[in-house]
Amino acid sequence: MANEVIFHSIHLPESWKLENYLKTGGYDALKKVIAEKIPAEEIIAQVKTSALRGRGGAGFPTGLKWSFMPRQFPGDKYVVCNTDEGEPGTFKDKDIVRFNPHQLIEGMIIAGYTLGATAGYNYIHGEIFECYERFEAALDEARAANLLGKNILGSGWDFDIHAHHGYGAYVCGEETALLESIEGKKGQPRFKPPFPASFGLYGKPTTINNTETLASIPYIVKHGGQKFLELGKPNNGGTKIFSVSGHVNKPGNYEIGMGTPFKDLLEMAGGVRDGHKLKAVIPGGSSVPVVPAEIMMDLTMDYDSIAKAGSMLGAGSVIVMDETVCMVKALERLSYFYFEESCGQCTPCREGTGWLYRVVQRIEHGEGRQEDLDLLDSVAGNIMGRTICALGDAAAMPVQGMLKHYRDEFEYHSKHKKCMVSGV
Amino acid sequence: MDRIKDFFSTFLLIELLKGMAVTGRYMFARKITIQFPEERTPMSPRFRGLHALRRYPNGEERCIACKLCETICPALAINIELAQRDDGSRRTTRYDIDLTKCIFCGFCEESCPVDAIVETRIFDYHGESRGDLLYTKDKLLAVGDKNEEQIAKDKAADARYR
Amino acid sequence: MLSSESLIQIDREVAKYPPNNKQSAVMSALRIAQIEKGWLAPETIEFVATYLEIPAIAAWEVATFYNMYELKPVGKYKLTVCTNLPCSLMGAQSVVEYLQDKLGIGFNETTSDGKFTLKMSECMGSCGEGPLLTINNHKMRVQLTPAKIDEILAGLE
Amino acid sequence: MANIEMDGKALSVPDGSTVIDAADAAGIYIPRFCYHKKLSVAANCRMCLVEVEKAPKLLPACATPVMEGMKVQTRSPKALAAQKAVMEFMLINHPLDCPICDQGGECQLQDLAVGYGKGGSRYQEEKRVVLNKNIGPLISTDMTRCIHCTRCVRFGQEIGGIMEMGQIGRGEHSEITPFLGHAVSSELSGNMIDLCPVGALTSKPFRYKARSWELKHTASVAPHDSLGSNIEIHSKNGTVLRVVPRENEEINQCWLSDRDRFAYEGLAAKDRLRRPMIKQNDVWRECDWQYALDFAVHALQALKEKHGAQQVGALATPQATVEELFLLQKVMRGMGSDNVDFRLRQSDFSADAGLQGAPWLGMAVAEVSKLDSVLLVGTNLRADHPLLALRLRQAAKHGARVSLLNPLDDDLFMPLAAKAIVSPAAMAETLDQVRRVLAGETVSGDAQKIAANLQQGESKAVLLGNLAQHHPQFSELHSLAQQIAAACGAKLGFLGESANSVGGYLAGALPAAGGLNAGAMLNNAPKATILLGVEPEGDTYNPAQAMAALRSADLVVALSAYKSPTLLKSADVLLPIAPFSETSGTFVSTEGRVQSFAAAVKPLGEARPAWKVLRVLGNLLALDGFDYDSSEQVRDVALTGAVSVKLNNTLKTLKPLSKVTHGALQRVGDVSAYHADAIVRRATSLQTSHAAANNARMNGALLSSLGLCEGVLIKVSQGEGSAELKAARDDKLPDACVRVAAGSAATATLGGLFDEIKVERA
Repeated sequence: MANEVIFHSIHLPESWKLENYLKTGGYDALKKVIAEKIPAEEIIAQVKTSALRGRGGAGFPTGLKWSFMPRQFPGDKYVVCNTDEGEPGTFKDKDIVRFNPHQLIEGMIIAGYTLGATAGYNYIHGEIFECYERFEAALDEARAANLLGKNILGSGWDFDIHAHHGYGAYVCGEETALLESIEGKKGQPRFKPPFPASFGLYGKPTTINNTETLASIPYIVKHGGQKFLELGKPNNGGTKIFSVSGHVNKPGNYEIGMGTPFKDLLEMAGGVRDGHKLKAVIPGGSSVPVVPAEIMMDLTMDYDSIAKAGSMLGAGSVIVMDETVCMVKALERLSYFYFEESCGQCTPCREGTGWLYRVVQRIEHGEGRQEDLDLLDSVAGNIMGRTICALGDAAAMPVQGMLKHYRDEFEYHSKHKKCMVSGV
Repeated sequence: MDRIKDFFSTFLLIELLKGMAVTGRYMFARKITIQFPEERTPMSPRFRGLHALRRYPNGEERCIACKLCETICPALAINIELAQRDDGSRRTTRYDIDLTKCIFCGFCEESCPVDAIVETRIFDYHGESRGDLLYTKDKLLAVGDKNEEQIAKDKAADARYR
Repeated sequence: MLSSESLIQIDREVAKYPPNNKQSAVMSALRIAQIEKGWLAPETIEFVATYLEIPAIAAWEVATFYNMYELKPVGKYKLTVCTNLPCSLMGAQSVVEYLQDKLGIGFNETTSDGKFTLKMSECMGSCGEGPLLTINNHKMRVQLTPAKIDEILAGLE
Repeated sequence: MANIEMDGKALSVPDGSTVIDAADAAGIYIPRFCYHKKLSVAANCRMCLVEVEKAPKLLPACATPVMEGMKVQTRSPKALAAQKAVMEFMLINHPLDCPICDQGGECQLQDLAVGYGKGGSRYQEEKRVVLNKNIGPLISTDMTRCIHCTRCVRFGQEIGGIMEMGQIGRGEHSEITPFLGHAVSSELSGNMIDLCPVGALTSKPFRYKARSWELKHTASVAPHDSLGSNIEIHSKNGTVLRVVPRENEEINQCWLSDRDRFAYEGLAAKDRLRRPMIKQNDVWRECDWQYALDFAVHALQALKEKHGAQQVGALATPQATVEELFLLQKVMRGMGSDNVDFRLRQSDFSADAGLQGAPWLGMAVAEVSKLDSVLLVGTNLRADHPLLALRLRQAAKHGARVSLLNPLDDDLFMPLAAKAIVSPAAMAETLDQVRRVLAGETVSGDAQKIAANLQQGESKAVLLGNLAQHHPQFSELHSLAQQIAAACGAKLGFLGESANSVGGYLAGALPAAGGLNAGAMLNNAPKATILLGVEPEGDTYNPAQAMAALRSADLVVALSAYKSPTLLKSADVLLPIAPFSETSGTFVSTEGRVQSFAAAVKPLGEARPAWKVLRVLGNLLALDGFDYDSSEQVRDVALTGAVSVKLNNTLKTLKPLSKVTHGALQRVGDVSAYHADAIVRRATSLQTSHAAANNARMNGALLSSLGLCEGVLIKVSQGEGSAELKAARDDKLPDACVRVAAGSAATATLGGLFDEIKVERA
């Protein structure tokens, strides 16, 4: 079942070339849609059947999101793909764009067709600029093959896709910040409502999906939603790419069915690096609470199971940590990340992330005070749920997660002015 | 009956003798009178006497012209004018306390965010004319300069209760 | 202020967006300007803003918000190492130490010959291949080891 | 209407309003910093978080629209906890330097910190320090105090029309700043001071002058343009220390132009006239009122005896109050003269006979925001009418088509549907083309487009600005505009120049029976002339001529607040009068609104309100009907009956278009905003702002044909007078035009605002 939907051609040389994509049945779904003039409602129904949920982290049902789009609204409408992957631990979209850009393009075209969009934009993380260039090249290929642009495949329908790159701002991964960024502004998230479906890019109705989500669309259209659903489990349809990083022997992306046990995923990734044992796992990218090894080993990799363990599947970014990791140090690095990446728009996040970082840093450097743990907990709690976007929550959750499971390490640091793990 | 008692007491000079006894006792007791001004009674560090304006050790005046003392003064005895000094800092150009109005409540001292205006232990100041009791900024700073050591000590002693 | 090649590139970026939305191209335009000039001086930013018909402050906001723009001169090669948690778990710290030793500079410093600048960065979205760095923002080198770093540095002239 | 429940109170609020609107209307206070009713919603301060039933998270009241059946808790434990938490975040990096902060006492952060803050801070790390920016002479910055509410940024984008401030950087390092090294240049910049909820942006002229709570507040009316902006004068110990807007939705909303806000510095100018002065044997000396008045009255009477009443005249500034203008004309008419006028910068009076009332805006100020299409003729809109420009900008934002026919093309910071930038001499011709298009003809060029725009929309207007009113063909422009307005169903309006441009007409301060108008009197002054607040070098159409005329008069009695050098040269008696801040009076705004105000402070020195001076003058001249006890009595006599019926822009007789001949180069003489009247000319901070700079601007073609380049010193001359100015390039100016702004001392020696001008290298 591995590499069924998106990475099906990853083993081929130059899988990113149009000719190679076509060889593996690429653009069949698009051709089918155009040839059979499949109505938009039908496609949305299939997507709903597939139980495809947004792969960017929030896990919102894609079919439902698509149905919000005011298709009949006159004027410009947009489809935006979010390839702004900057969450520590996440690197699946990079590989999609790198190895299978055409499937993404096909997905975006079908989305554009379904949603009545006039143009599509793919926002690509600035640091993976080579992928941006590769995606632009793929767009040129698609245009040359009349898969994109004016009068697509003789259908009389015009649709074009453009690549837009980020330039070093994590927060642009938030969908409305991403829209602001495409508009040429600072990537500061907008307050919702209004949602992008009614007021999106340039104030026009816009649907934003994650790269993996859009890249799954051709499969759904081609094979039907039911088949996709069956790759995973109910309410958690399809396969999912899990990005495994950290202390494993074979870090990388693994496309497997939803609901695969974590044990199996860890095995695929070659297990914890030799001679060490698993200490903890961050199952969904740096923004979600950490899960200790003993809990994690019993979980399956799907939205619901991880949620029950008090964490989140997020973008399926599994950061594996072995017993050498000092949780205070790990948190210090993560807190710095959020401090550095806060956009500065709203108060709790702008002021709070710096505060969290400084207190954790103080503890890590042996200057912690007794009251610091409660302070951390309280400050994190004060940020939670009070910001415009989820970055505030993302900064607070690791703190609360770490304090919940590894409070002893923090207390040890404060009390003994040294690390419990390394002893220094 | 009482009247008879009174009569005898008076007649026999008993009250007088009682009085003399008191006098006699104090004649030999330890003296508590002090020789003011050479000698002085002990004073609380919180004593609210003559005002002073203080400086920082580097000679910079403390007062930042925030006008809180002027605002709080219940007797309207303080008069401040301010301006931006050439270095951009906020300073008074005039700081007058009219001691004939002052009721020595200590609010000015209490309201001061930088411990600039203080009330010293000095209570035996005087003036030969009414105008002498209008303390200007220069005079107040001079009082502060002269008594800084004592003021600092008093402030330190009182600090933990504030 | 910018070469005609750069302006052609900027025009191409402008064409991606609907008419009257020239501002959308500001990120690309600043990138193109930075490639040509090495860094974004205030005058460069102002020029880009004027070219795109937006207020200078709007372009400056963008240039300061995204941290791959350089607002101070940097060396010929800017090496940016990701030090975020996954990369750190996978050995970024030793890579940084090796680089700092080898170049004799710390983060945000430039070698005396003006050749290298070392920067620290946040997640580059390639954690599976850490530790890693980028050269002048656009070329990524992954799975770094001391030997590989030597090779990379030797390849940069 | 939606029915909601807030803190247990049932409310019915209009659909589409937000929770914070509903709360404000119901008198429930929700704390806020970034929200401002006139700005877009940012929801970034997070102070207004409230609990809404069924919402999983707390919602910002400013950004949450009300919905039927919504239940809102603004002070539930959850909401309060959030508000307190946000306050804590707000304060951790705030310097808490309230004692030295000018905002102290009127600071939103300070006020709310009392309600929502803690006694001490849990934040023990080093606080953020942000370097201050120099953003010009009007606004002082203390950026460490900034709480990043972005009100100032949004103000620029949405109200000022140009983004001057921005938030650079991100996260904790973000700071509010204009572009590197740029000063804020908006003519409305002072409003950022009001908008700033903390002490990050404060008034520079007011810096460290006083505490807010010590100030006496007096309601008043701004005298520097015709809008009648409501202001509050803040004074202490008899000195005006600052001016702030007084909210009036129908006029200035909550805004105030920089000119109205900062001109107060001119009230305390060094050359204020404190005592009466008379000139005897060419030597000025101070004297007492009795002596000065006696001297003036005797001289006036003697000259009247000698030369007849026709040789007595009076000129007044349109900035004078209704009472003053009324009494002035009453004195004149009492003496048997009809020579009185206040339209000092007008040059073409030939339409006077056709006037049927006082020219006015033609509509309420508030209607300007709702226009669909408007043609502006001859105006430097942002400089002359900053807040009307703001209203038009709002209209344009909602789709109004704004067309412009003008000799200059300064950016109005709003989209223009059509514009014709032509030399002053060609203005009437171009306007006639518009008329002809509307009459069915076809012409080429901009006029066609302007006419097309005027044909669309419901609510339309043709507005004549100051430049049109000063124009030598004013009556033709007026006639044409009237025809255009009639042809397309638009309202005809005049953007009044000064505080009492309408009031002067109502007070009757202009010739009614063949007397001399301002143009005539400034060309050939009556033997005895009374000046009320007039500074001939800055207030007239042709300063050189005006000064010469006044110097040739036998007697000039000047009622003035200032001892200006030209008055010292031309006058014989100087009587110190009180400027608007020191007298009670009335202005009639350009929309015909009658607004009376009281004195904010006592007159300086021995200065007296001009209405009292004129009353005494009337008494001493033994004229009847000068027994007024208060300015209110004067006003009631001056403005009897409804004002609205006295306003009329329609000319009885139209003036046909004439052929004009003009010299090689024509001057475009707009009046520089910060030199418009005697008070603002003396406002020191405004004078240092860039808008006050004076140079000779022309387009590149003219510059090179004259062999000049930008920045060189050139000599511009009109008739006898000349001035040395820097040449500046402005390619938006029409050909053969040299723009030299009037009003400042540098150009006081020049002639007519739109007359021929010569340029040579100095």
